[in-house]
Parts: sequence; structure tokens; C-alpha cells
Amino acid sequence: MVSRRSNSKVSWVLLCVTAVVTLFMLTPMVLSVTAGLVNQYSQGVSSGLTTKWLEQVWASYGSTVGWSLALALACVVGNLFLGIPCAYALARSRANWARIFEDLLTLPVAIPGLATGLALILSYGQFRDFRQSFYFILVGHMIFTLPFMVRSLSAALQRREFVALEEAASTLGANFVQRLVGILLPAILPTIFAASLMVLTLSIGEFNLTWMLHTPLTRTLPVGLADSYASMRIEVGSAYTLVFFMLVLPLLWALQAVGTLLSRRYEN
Amino acid sequence: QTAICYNCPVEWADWGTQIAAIKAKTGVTVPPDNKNSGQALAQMIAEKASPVADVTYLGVTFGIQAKKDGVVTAYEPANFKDVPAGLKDADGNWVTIHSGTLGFMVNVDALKGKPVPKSWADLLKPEYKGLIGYLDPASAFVGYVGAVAINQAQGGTLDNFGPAIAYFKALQKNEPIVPKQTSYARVLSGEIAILLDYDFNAYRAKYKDHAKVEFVIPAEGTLVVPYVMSLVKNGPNAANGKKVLDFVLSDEGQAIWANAYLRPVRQIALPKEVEARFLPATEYARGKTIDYGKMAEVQKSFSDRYLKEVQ
Amino acid sequence: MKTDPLAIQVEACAKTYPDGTQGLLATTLRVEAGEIMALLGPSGCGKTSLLRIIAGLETPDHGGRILFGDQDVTQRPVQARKVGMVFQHYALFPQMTVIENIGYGLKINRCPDHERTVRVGELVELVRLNGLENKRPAELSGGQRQRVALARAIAVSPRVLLLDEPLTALDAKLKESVRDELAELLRRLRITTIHVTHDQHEAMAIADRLAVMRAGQIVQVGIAEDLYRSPEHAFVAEFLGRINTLSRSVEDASRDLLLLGGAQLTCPSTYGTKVLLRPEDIRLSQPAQSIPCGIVLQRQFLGDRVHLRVTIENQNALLIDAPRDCKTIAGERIGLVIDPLTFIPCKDEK
Amino acid sequence: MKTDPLAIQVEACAKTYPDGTQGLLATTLRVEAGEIMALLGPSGCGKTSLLRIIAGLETPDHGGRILFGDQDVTQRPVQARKVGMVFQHYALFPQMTVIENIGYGLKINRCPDHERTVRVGELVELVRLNGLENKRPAELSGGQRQRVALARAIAVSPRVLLLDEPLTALDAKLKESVRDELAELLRRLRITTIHVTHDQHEAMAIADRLAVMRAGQIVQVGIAEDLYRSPEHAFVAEFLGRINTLSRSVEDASRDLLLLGGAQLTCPSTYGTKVLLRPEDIRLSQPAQSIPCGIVLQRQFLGDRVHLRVTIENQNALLIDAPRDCKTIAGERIGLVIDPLTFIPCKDEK
Amino acid sequence: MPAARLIALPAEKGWQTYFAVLTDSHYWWSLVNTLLLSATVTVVTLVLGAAVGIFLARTPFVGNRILLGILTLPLSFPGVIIGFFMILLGGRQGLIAQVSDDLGLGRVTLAYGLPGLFLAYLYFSLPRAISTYHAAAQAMDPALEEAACSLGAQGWPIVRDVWIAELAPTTLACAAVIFATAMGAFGTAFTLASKVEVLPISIYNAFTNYADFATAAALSLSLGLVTWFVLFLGRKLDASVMETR
Ligand SMILES: Nc1ncnc2c1ncn2[C@@H]1O[C@H](COP(=O)(O)OP(=O)(O)OP(=O)(O)O)[C@@H](O)[C@H]1O
Ligand SMILES: Nc1ncnc2c1ncn2[C@@H]1O[C@H](COP(=O)(O)OP(=O)(O)OP(=O)(O)O)[C@@H](O)[C@H]1O
Ligand SMILES: NCCCCNCCCN
Ligand SMILES: [Mg+2]
Ligand SMILES: [Mg+2]
Repeated sequence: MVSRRSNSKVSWVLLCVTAVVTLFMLTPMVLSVTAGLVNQYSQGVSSGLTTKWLEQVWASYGSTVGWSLALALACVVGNLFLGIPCAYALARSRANWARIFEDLLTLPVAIPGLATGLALILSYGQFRDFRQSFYFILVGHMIFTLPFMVRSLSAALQRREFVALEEAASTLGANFVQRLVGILLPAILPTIFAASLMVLTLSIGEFNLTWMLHTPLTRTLPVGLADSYASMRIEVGSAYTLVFFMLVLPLLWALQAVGTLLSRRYEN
Repeated sequence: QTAICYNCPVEWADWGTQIAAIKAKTGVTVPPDNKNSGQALAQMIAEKASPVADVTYLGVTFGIQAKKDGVVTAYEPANFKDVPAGLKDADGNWVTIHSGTLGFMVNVDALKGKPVPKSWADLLKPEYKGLIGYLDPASAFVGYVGAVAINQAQGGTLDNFGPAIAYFKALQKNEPIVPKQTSYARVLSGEIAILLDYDFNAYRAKYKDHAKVEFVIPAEGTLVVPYVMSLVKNGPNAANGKKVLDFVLSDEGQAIWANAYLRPVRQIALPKEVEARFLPATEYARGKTIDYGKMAEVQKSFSDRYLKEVQ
Repeated sequence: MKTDPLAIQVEACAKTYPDGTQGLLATTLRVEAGEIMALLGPSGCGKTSLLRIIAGLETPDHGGRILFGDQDVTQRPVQARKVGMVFQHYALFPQMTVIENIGYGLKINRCPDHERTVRVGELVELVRLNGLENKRPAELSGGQRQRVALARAIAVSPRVLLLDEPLTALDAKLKESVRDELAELLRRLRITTIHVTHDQHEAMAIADRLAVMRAGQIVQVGIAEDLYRSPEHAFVAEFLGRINTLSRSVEDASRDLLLLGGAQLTCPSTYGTKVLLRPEDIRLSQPAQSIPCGIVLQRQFLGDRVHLRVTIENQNALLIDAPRDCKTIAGERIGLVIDPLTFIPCKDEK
Repeated sequence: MKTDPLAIQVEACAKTYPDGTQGLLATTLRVEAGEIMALLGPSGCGKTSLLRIIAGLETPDHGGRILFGDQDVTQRPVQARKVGMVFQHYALFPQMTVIENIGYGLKINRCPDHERTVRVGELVELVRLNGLENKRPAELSGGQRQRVALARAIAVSPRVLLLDEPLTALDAKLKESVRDELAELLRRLRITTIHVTHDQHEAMAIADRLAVMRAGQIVQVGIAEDLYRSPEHAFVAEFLGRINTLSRSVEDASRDLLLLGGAQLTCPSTYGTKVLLRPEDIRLSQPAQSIPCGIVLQRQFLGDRVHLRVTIENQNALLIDAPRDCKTIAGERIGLVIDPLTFIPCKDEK
Repeated sequence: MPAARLIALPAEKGWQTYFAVLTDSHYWWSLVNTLLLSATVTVVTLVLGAAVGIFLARTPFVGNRILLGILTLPLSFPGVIIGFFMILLGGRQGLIAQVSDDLGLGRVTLAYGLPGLFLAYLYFSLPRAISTYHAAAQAMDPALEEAACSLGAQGWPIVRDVWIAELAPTTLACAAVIFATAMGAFGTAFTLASKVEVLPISIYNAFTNYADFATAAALSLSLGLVTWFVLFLGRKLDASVMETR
């Protein structure tokens, strides 16, 4: 690294920006957490601390947490099943359609979730049991997240070192399945893990699509949050946010740590 | 045993108690749903091929529209006959279950000593800058009711929304907050100091949540509006839906509305202490009814105009 | 598990890449059974393309054929060719340990467990990786990785061994010792081997014969001595070592003369107007009338020898490879002794 | 724009990295004004650490001092030291053309436009990049990039030139020619230069003096010939070229004897029990009674010479560097002629 | 299949529906708002995110990793949470209002206007930029910067000639993602119920207010096309940047 004194002026600017941004990012989180724990937000901490809001949220929205997590996990699993073959085909195909398809893959990112949701309802809404189950939302989440999965996996698979790994395996007599399952997937495990984490994160936070797709019986965490923000006491919304923090973040952090460990271990 | 009701939010009109009572008395679970009337109707249209909802609760004009769009079906719940004509569809496509009077729901604390506004005109005063909120007239039924009320109060008619538009334009100077969803909680928190809302919400805040909230019926007059329910056409659990409708029109269901400061549609006696908490009848005299069919008809053209000219 | 070595026959194989690049022009090459053949040439000349066609990782353009022994394998996929390959960056499986890497091919080919253990043990021994059996590639040094890659490739008793610049990733000092090791090991294995490199010393140290390539074509094939002493093209002469290019007029050429540093040397007219001379074929002596003389411009002591650059009349500066005890210093005037037999004709095919 | 060359004095500089690694032990080194000094050693021995301390890119541990001439620059940041640097992968600015890269330092130092144009023109000339002025680094070959990097470093007339493995990124063939070019150019520039490398030939070809490093320390400093012929440590001898290590019993040593291939050679007892011998100091002859004899195990023709590995009685296999016309083949029995004066004592300081 | 449905939908109401964005000034302005807002947010996010990312990548201090973890945490927040955050921060009862009130400046409320929307978008964009730049800055070749230093560069020239140049591909890729996310952001705008209408809200309004699916679909297509086109430009630009390397 370059010695710090050589660039002290720039370092100063960076430090200041970092401080301001940190303040900006952190303040709302702190406000929200405290708001969820006090009796009366407008009076602040002086109104006393309480867990009653947390309890209320847990009672009326507790199920959304479980569903959201289950949905996100299912989304990851589904994405792996669909995404890996897709990414492989994309990465190894030299044809033009593959490049065009890769471009098209960005479309679901560009089209607003609302519209995708509407299209889904209009296309598949008539299958009643499907429509009223979480699978319907799952399909929506998969449409939204699959491009992220496919793109990052196919980028990894296109890397020269992994092409070489596959070739090495095939010179040793490995067939397609053996190469994919035995060599490539373990080799890109850090990427798979990172992409899965990304999909998990996106799915847990997805609101736009879900807002269209959910029914009163299939609510996810963000939908519940929107509900409570819109029409409940500020303390309740905050408590809900707190629940989100407490249940989802440790999970994400733990997974992130695993991911870091993985990529360290694989580093060459 | 569930019945899905669109637009039955627990924080509104005490649907929380009502839902619990329905569960207790009929065994039907009604999951809470936080759409507004417009959202509910749109969703039903989108899902027309295979509806998700069994019943829906709507502002009256949306009920009329829902019938036109063919997303609801005829059903005459028990006690249907007790509902005055004009407050129900002749075929039973919708039926009023309660009504409310629009006014100002005021969080007195949040005014920080400023006087409680008494009239539509007061709201335009600069001292209320940033304190006012109303639901989106182009989306929520409450919002539209507010617009019609203002229009009538300012001398307009259902054929001429000019006065309302002019009023909203003037109101923009006070930087109102315009949410799309029920914002009861934001009044309680003081985020919104003055919200155009119904009497029942204000009374609930005042008497149940013990907030320092007042209800004001504006001096220039206001509107009384019915809220209706309908059975959704081809709903998945029609039988359960019917039970829900039957219950809300039953004595017990109506009493729950009354206890929640709503005017039940059937003539049942209000409990004394509840009666006492309403504003005096003289105040309520300023609350007018209107041709709700017509009101439904012109809603779209008003929304368009509002979106174009005010936003 | 030993298989008899097999000859490789490449017939009229060309490679045109999808983007239109002519990676390889129609090429024919025979590698005898058990022979080690080096493909030598500058970057981009098509060495890897040829190797990959032989491996079955690329298909040749229409008309090309690959034969292993007398079996046409052109249509066979890489898995069915039984070739062992070592890649430039080894392509070791990062998630597997040393013995898992080495045993991978055996496992894939359903070799029984105990047999595999034995064979892998032998290979670990062979490439001297004892003690590192359970390390992962990331924990190994370059030379160790190289040996794992080699062991992995030969574990399945391939009929043909293909090495693509197997030493490039090593640093200068290590390269030399691994090179000698590899040469020795390959000779013991006696598998038909093709070894791609752009380092002439590596090629000469390891291979039995060399095929020198340029711009998608094989320019000359032969044993190192022949290529070095009797190159058919200036390019080959240049690529295999340092060289001096001397020029003369058409007239001098016709009189079998070459002017150098004030002296007249004999050089057959058939050699043409450009003549090549290796730096180590020039000996130093005291300056004298009858011999070419020049002034030392630069002296580089390289340990085992001394490089001199000498300015000289009639010709461009001359490179001389002197023995290490040469005391000549820059600025000194020296005489050169050149045996006319060491002149190399310059058949420049350009 | 020329500045007089400056001596560099490194005094007791050590480097401990934040993670506790002792990258460099306390080191003292003097580089004379205008001298080219090579830092030579295996990977990880601290060459780069030392170079970066001199450049001002790292601060030495407390107590270390760096002097340029008689000016203490220890506390000066890199920008104020006026050093020119060439990095292993050149670190050219990818978005700038050749002349923008070369002129960058001048621009930063507010050199007037026309003056800059003139100077950059001269440098382009000097490093022979004419015609490539407006190319970007991505469009250049390795050797060309290397020259741009050098031109950029010397454009600002640095008082000191620091090169960190400037040739590593080049391929074998190119490396040799760029090496000679660089040697010649540096000699013309006469800037005090420190040149880091792990390639002994590169160091010997380019530098006036060499500092051989091992494990964070300088082991020996001197001119190439001295280090090669009279290394103070086996490590230096080994690092500068291939070497044979001969061993003898204490008894033989005391009798000034060395047993080799059935013959008794004289070797002073003061040399100890381990004695070094360079491969090129062994000459071949017909096997005979009185001289050491052995059997050729491996023969490697390398163009300008032949490497032989010979199994021999009393000692480990011996490496021999024979002239290129040596016809000996593997399996042959040969005699060895060794001048006892070429034995090198092995002062192993381990 | 759903995509085809989406494309076919507007036709039910006549082909001119496809051009609703062009023909209806209301929607046109909504698109312009969305574009301007997204573009501004993208630029500001890149600058701030780069500064923070680079700082964290280069400055070792205790808690560095934890701070990075906290700063990138909102990546998992639903847009609604972020809208709510802005209300907590800049709403009438928000922190800013309280502070400004205490200072006697009146209750400064910025949550519901353009500033609120801007800050909210910034809030959900920054974590992505920070983590991307952090990774890129760690992977930056220190030799380039050292080369510039050894040539006498210091301060701004290093930022310009080394950092910006070297981070250009990262910047392009990151800009594309942030821009696309901002263009499609709905939850945040929905929660804030801002006076500034952005296209996702227009789409939502068209949907809920009159169940006008055709217009909603047409608007979605327009939004999708515009976003996709910008992404496409970004990729082309990226390819040309990569070529110089
Ligand atoms: N997949 C490909 N698509 C297009 N052109 C290619 C491809 N692979 C190689 N080439 C081109 O074909 C030519 C020969 O390439 P090849 O890799 O065989 O050379 P090489 O001799 O192995 O070079 P190096 O020593 O650099 O590895 C080069 O011009 C190269 O750019
Ligand atoms: N920033 C650093 N942090 C920790 N250890 C370091 C750092 N830089 C170098 N080292 C360690 O210091 C020692 C000397 O490193 P240095 O880079 O000086 O070696 P070198 O001789 O230049 O090696 P090479 O030939 O591989 O470049 C090595 O063990 C190295 O791992
Ligand atoms: N990865 C999710 C980022 C959270 C912000 N979402 C913005 C879109 C609004 N719903
Ligand atoms: Mg190659
Ligand atoms: Mg180094």
C-alpha cells in the first residue's frame, strides 16, 4: 500500500465523506430500532422501554418471517436447478443466440416488478390453487432473481481457469455430468454461494412483485412491513423492522461469513 | 374455513374486532387485508378469471363500479330487507353495512398550540403548512369522498368539479402529505396533524387509543357516505363469504360497528355511552348525502382531472 | 497398467476459429511411438491450436485427420482418446487434495479403490510429492503443482501425453531444475509425448525431436543438433539461439568471398548474400594482419561464459560467445578466428 | 535536464510488515554514483522490500536511514525523492497513449508544453518507439511496453532509477534481447540504478555489481566475476549458476585429497569436507587410469553447449558443461580432466 | 409467456396505448422525472460510494469490516423500509424536523418531496456502490498508483489518472445496476407517497385507479425499454473501455 502521508489531502476528503455517509446510513437504523422499543415514539426513550410492540408484531406478522425465509430458500434452490444448466449452456455456447439471450437476461431487471406481477396474474391467475399458494410468489421471485444467478454463474464458468479445469477433467475421461457435478460446481462453489446469497437477499427484500402477487393468506415480510408502516403506529412498524433485523440479518451475516471463508479456502 | 376479504384492514373501522367476532361466531377466518378500495377493485378485475377474494368491503362508489365491472355477484344476506333502499343494490350486488361522516381528524398535540381548524377555508391558512394530510383522491375512496365533500361545500356539483380542483390547487401551498393507504397511525404519531378522515376513526383514536384527537365537521358542510360489502363473483369460498356477509348485517355485527363509532346501516339502538361520545346532532346536520350512483359515474373523470391539474 | 506407446499422425489439420482467425494452416506431422516431440515457436504461431486438435479439445477444419497408431480418432471426443494433458497453469482441481487430484482419472475410470490407492502412491513417489498427499493445490509451490499435474495426467496410463508450456509458470531458477527432472521422468515413462513451448532450451533439453512453428505452419522438424547446425530457414536458426547475420555483395559472393573486419574469408557462393554465424563459433585471438579484427563494444559476464559485442568493419556489430575466463574488456581491439565451415547458409524463405 | 548521478546509502534498514513478517533484516548497502547495482535472490528474500524502502514506498523500521548523496531522504515521501521506477508489469496508464505515458511525469511537474513535447520526442527516439507514439499500452508488445515504462521513468531525469524485475513479464526469447538493450541503455544513461531480479544472467548482464540476498539479508556484494569465482557462501555459488557439490571424509580432507571417479585429486584441506565445482570447469577426455572416470547418464543438447549428467564413483551424479560439438552420448564411459585450481571452497554459513 | 402477455396487452385498447408515455404529458413528465432522478442518484451514489469504498479498502482500522458490514446491510432491506426510514429522518416528526425546530428554524420536512425521494434512493443505492467499489479498490493494482507517485503525482492527479481510470469498468457496471434499480424502485416511492410522481407509481396508479391494465402494461414496457437501452449503452461503453486494457 502507498504510504498514507503521500496522499493525505485526498485521504482527508475520503474520511469526511465516509463519516457523513456512515451517519446517513446509520441514523435511520438506530432511530428505527429505538422507536420499536419505546412506549411512545414522540416522547422518545423517556416514555419507557417496552417489548409490547415486538409482541404485537410477532402475533400478527410472525408468520411472514418464516414464509419469507422459506420462500427465499426455495427461490435459491429453484434458481440453482434452473440457473446452473442455463449458465452452463450460455457459457459454453459459441453461437450468437447465446449472446443475444444474455442481453435479454437483463430485461427482468429493467421491467418494473409491478408489470411482471401483473403479467403473471393475467397469464397464470386462472390456476386457482397455484394462484393462492406461495408457489405463485415463488415463480415471481424466480423470474426476478434468475438473471442474477445465471449471469454471475455464466461469467464464472467463462473464466479461462474454469474452462481449463473442465478440459483437464475431460482429458481424464470425465463425461459431462462428472465434469459439471464433480469438477465445475465444486470449483465455482464460492461464486455459487455468493450468487445464492444474492438471490436470497433479493428474494427476502422483494416487494414490487410480491405486492401484486400476494393474497391475504400469502403475505411476505416486506408486504407485512408495508402494511404496518402504512397504517399502524410508528412503533409497530419500527418493531417490525427490528424483528427483520434480528431474524434476517444474523442469517445473512452468517452466510456471508461462510462465503468469505469459502472463497479464502479456494483462493489460489 | 376461510373467507378472503379484500380491503378489510384491522386498523380501519375496527375490522380487527369484527374479524375476531366473525371467527368466534361463524368459525370463518378472515385474514386482514390492507388494500384500499381502488386497489381492491383493480385486483379483482385482474383476477376476474379466477378470483382470490370471496367478499370485499368498498366505498359505495366502488361498489357500484364493481357491479358494472362484473366482478361481484348478487347475494342478499340475512336482514338485507332492513337496509333502506338507496343504500343497497336492488339485486343485492352490494349492500351498505355502515356509514361514516367525513371531517377533520385532528391531533391536537401535533398542532403545537395552533387552533383546531373549523372549516375547509381554515385549512388553506398558511399556519397549517405541512400539517395536513388527505388520502389520494384518485385512488382511495376516502380521498374521493373528501374531494366531493369539498366540491359540494365550495358550491360545485357532480357535474362541475371546478371548485374542488381549485381548492386542492390552493391547498398544495400547504404541502399536504398524500398517502394512498389508511393513515390512522400517522395521525396518532403526529406525523400528520390534520387528516381528512371519518368520524369513527377519530373517535376511536380519542376514546380507544386515548390520543389527544378531535373530530371536526367543517363549517361549510360535508358528506355522509355508506360503506358497502359484496360477494365476489366466482369466489373460491362463496359459502364462507356468505356467512361473513350475514354476520356483519346481523344485530351482533352491527353492534360491533356501533361500538366502534360507526353508524350501522340497520336501525339499532346505540349504547348510551357511545351515543354521548359522538358530536352533537346539530353538528351532524351539516353532513349531507348525495346521489352515489352519479358520484360513481363521474369518479373517473374527476380522477383524471385531479391527476392532471393538481399533481 | 503399462500400455505400449503409440505413434501419432497428424494429417492436413488446419484450424479456423469462429472469428475467422487462421490459428493453424494445414499441417502434417508424425510423432513416433514413444518419442518426445517439442512444438517450438513464438507466441501465437499455433502450437496450442495443434496440441488441442490432437487432444480432441478442438476439431480440425474439414479434411484434417488425426491417427493414434492406425486408429483414426478424428471423430472421437477427448474423453475417448485416452490422452494425458498438462496445462500451462496446471488446471488442478482446487477443491481436491494432491492424491485426489492424481487419482481423479482413475476414479472416473472406475478403477477399484485399493488399486487406485496403490497406483496413486506409486505416482506420488515417482514425482516426489511424499508428505504433501493431503495438501490442496493452493498450498503448493509452483514446481510442486507442476508435478501434481504431471502425475494426474500419467495416472490413467494415457496413450499420448500432451504438455502445453508446462514450465511457463515457474521462475527462472526453478524452471531449470524442473526442466531437467521432467526430461528425465519423460524418458523413463516412454509415453509418446508432445511438448509445447516457446523456450528453445526447454525444447532441446526435453524433446527427442523438435518441430519449429511459425505463423500457423511447421517450418522444420528434426533433432536439435540438426536444427541448430543446419537450419533450413534463418527463422529456425534465430529461434534456436543467438546468431550473427553477415552480408556480402553479389560480387563477393560470386567470388566465394566474405569481407569481415578487414579480412577476406572464404565462403561458398552457393550460400548467397546473407550468411549466418553462431556467436560460439568465433574464437578470440591477438589482433593480426590476416584475420578479422574489431573493437569490443560491450562485455557481459554471464558466469559460465562471456558475451561480447564487437564493432567490426564491413559488417554490423558481431556477437561473440567467449569462454568464461576471457579477460577482454570493452574498448579493447581483438582478432577473431573463424572456421569457414561454421558458416550457415541463410535460406530465407520470406 | 541532466542531473549528476548520486550515490545511495542504505543504513541499517529493516522492514517488519504489519502482520509481523520480517520482510527485511537490518541491511546496509552503498551504491556508488552512476553505478548499476543488482539485487539478486530467490523469491521472498526481501529484494522488493529493500527497493521500495529506497523508493519511499515503504518506511523502514525505526533506526533505518536512506541517504541520496549526503541528503537524508528517510522522511521524504516518494514524490519528493525524484526516483524513477519501472515495475514488474510496467504499470503503464492504460488509458494514455505512449507519449502521454512518457510525458506524464513532466506534466505533473508542470513542465511547459513545448519543452515536454521536445523531451518526449527525444525519449521516444532513445527507446526506439518511433511510429508508436499514439498507441495505447494494450496495443503494444511486451518489449515495447517495457521500453515505454523505462522512458516514462527516466523522463523526469530522476536522481535514482529503480527497476523491479523489469523483464519478468517477457517471454524467454524476447527477454534476452531486451536484456541486452537495457544493459546498453542504462550504461549510456549513467544514472545510479538498482535493479531487482531473481535471474542471475539478467543480473550479471546488466549490473556493475551484484548484491545477493537470502532470507531478508544481503549475503555478498561484489562484481559478477568475484561472486561467481569466489563466492563466500555455497548459496551464492549455487544461485549464480549450476554447481556440483563434492564431499570427502575428514580424513581425506586432512590429507589434501578428494576422491572422484576412482582417482585421487589434490584439494587443500582448508577447503573443508564439502567442495564446489562448476560444470564448465570439467573437461572431457578418453577414460584413463589416472583420471576420474564416469558413465554418462543423460545428455542434453542446448544449442551452444551440451549438458551431461555423469554417474561417478565416490560422489553424487556430476553435471558437466561440454562444448556444443561434444559427441558423447548417454551410456558412454568418459574421463574427466579437472584443474584443482577450479575447486571452490564451500563456506556454508548455515 | 408472461412477457408476451405484457407486450400484447396494450393492443387490446388500441395501438396508440403503446405510446401513452409520449402522448400523455402527465406520463411524459413522470418518465422525465424518473430519468432525471435516477440519473442524479446514480451519479451521486457513484461518487459517494466510491469514496467510502476506497477509503474502507485502503484504511486499516479496528472495526473496518464491521463498518463495511453495516454500510452494506441495507442491500437486503425492502424498499418500504427505506421509505419509512426517510420518514423517520425527514418526516414531520423526523429527526431533522426536531433538530431544526429546536434550532428555531421551524419543522423542516423533506421526506415527502424530491429531497426525500432522492435521499431514499441514495440510501438503497449506496450499499451496492460501496461494496462494489470496496472489492474493486482492493483488487486495484497498487503498482499504477505507485508509478504515478514516483513520477511526482499527488492528490487529485492520482484520483484522476489512476483511481478513476482504473475503476472505470467497475463504475460503468455499477452505474448500470444502480440506474436500473432506481428506475424500477417502487416500494420506496410508494411508502413516501411523494408529490413527485415517478413512473413506477404512474404504473401503479394506472393499475389501481381505473384497473387500466393496458396503460399500465404500456408504461411498463416504456420504462423497461428505456432502462434496458441505458444498460445496453453501458455495456457497449464497457466493451470499448475494456478494449484499451
Ligand atoms: N478461440 C480462439 N478464437 C480465435 N482465435 C484464436 C483462438 N485461439 C487461438 N486463436 C488465435 O490463433 C492463433 C494461434 O493461437 P495458439 O493459441 O495456437 O498459439 P500459441 O502458439 O499456442 O501461442 P502462445 O505461445 O501465445 O500460447 C493466434 O493468432 C490466436 O490469436
Ligand atoms: N505487505 C506485506 N505484508 C506482509 N508481508 C509482506 C508484505 N510484502 C512482502 N512481505 C513478505 O516479506 C518478505 C519479503 O518480500 P519481498 O516482496 O521483499 O520479496 P522479493 O525478494 O521481492 O520476492 P519476489 O522475488 O517474489 O518478488 C516475503 O516473505 C513476503 O511474503
Ligand atoms: N437489494 C434490494 C435493494 C433494496 C431497495 N429496493 C429498491 C426498490 C424498491 N422496492
Ligand atoms: Mg499456447
Ligand atoms: Mg519482488
